[in-house]
Amino acid sequence: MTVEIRYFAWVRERVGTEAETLDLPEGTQTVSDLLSWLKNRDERFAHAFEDMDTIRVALDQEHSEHDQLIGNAREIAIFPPMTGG
Amino acid sequence: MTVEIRYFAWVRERVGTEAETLDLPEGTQTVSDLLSWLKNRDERFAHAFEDMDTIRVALDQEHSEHDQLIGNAREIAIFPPMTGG
Amino acid sequence: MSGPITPKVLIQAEDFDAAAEAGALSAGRKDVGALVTFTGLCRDEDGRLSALELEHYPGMAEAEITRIAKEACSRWPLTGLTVIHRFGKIAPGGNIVLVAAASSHRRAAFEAADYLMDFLKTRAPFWKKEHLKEGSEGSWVEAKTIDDDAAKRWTPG
Amino acid sequence: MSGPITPKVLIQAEDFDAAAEAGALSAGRKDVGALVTFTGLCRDEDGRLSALELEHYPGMAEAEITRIAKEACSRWPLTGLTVIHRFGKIAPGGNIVLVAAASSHRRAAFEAADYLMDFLKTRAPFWKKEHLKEGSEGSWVEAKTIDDDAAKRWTPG
Repeated sequence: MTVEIRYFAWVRERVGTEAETLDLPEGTQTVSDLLSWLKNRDERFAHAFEDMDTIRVALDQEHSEHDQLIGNAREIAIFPPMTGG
Repeated sequence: MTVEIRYFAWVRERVGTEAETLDLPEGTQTVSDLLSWLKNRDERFAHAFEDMDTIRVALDQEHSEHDQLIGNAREIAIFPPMTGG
Repeated sequence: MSGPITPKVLIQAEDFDAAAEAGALSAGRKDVGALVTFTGLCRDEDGRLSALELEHYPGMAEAEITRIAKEACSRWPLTGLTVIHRFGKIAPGGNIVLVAAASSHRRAAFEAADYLMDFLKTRAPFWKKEHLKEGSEGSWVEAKTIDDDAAKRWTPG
Repeated sequence: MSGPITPKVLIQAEDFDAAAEAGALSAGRKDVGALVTFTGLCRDEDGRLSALELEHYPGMAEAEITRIAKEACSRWPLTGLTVIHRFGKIAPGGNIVLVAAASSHRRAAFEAADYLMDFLKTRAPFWKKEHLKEGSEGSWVEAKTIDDDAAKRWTPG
């Protein structure tokens, strides 16, 4: 499954890229599966995702929980807690 | 004791005057004493004060309770519940 | 902050410029993070009213609103507070009251403006009389229990 | 009222005119009794900051704020609702966010504006980075537990 991944704020700074297109490995079902896989890619990702509880994810521009299924989402965004307003 | 009494809104309309200077009778100690005495003056006052619970009073421009002592107040205002804002 | 600021309170027949009053609370400042403005306007009540007439108690109106505004300034860390209440005849769509509260943080600005409005409704010596478009003379607006209840929210217990 | 109104939502780098936006919600109308405007401004944090930089998620920012705004419109009987959130670099004293809510009655306008701000803080995809006047690069503003708690006030139970 091919998805577009986008990173924002300090997650973006730590992983060193704004966006990338990735083929998810077999068996990547939930948001949590994806995050664990990304965390093991290299040191930058390990650093970005060191405190998994602070990581927020949106599937196709809607907020999602870590235990949610990725399903057919085409755009997955990963970012820290929001500080707008 | 001589006081200036002011009436507002429908209390003013019912009693038929905006303000008057009155000598309070001996023994008029509380706001309630004053209201009872006024109520017995004539039919207009009886009508204005028929539902005593709705009557609000300010002593020298400060909200007061019916059981409060009039003391040295020079200006006593009598009016319905406020509807500003 | 070196203690509560002094609120600006105006009781007037003339219209006010809500935008200018609100803008004045943040203009040239870098410590204001939140500005809450409440404007109360005259409704025509589904076309029923030609105007509202606001009677007030001169002197006490300013004194009482100043008391309420000062209480808000001592209760919340405001950087600015302006309260304007009009009296006289006001046509539908016209301004009646303005509360503008500025603070470093939004919670203080929101709560102070909300508090002011609750107490203006129940304690400021103003009385509204309706003027009807058709028919007989209008009547005095009745005070609402809901307003008393709203004001009670601010008293602990 | 014939059902919820459609809110106006803008995500933009340009500044906004809070007064004009608020005024547009009551102009020419006679059914608006209450207009609450919240403006969030950039503070310099006691002279420490030269600017705040707001990163946002284009597309989702508008979608998410529209969801929150529509939720407010279905929850309160609003006659108008405008939400504007800026992104990019904003200097101290500059505008960041505007919420303007109009209704027949003040409680609805106050609550809707308050609700909007609570959920913008916790759900709108914006991130603030501080730029310091002196010294090294600034850091990302941390999310506050107090904001999460504020947002939870609106959920029953």
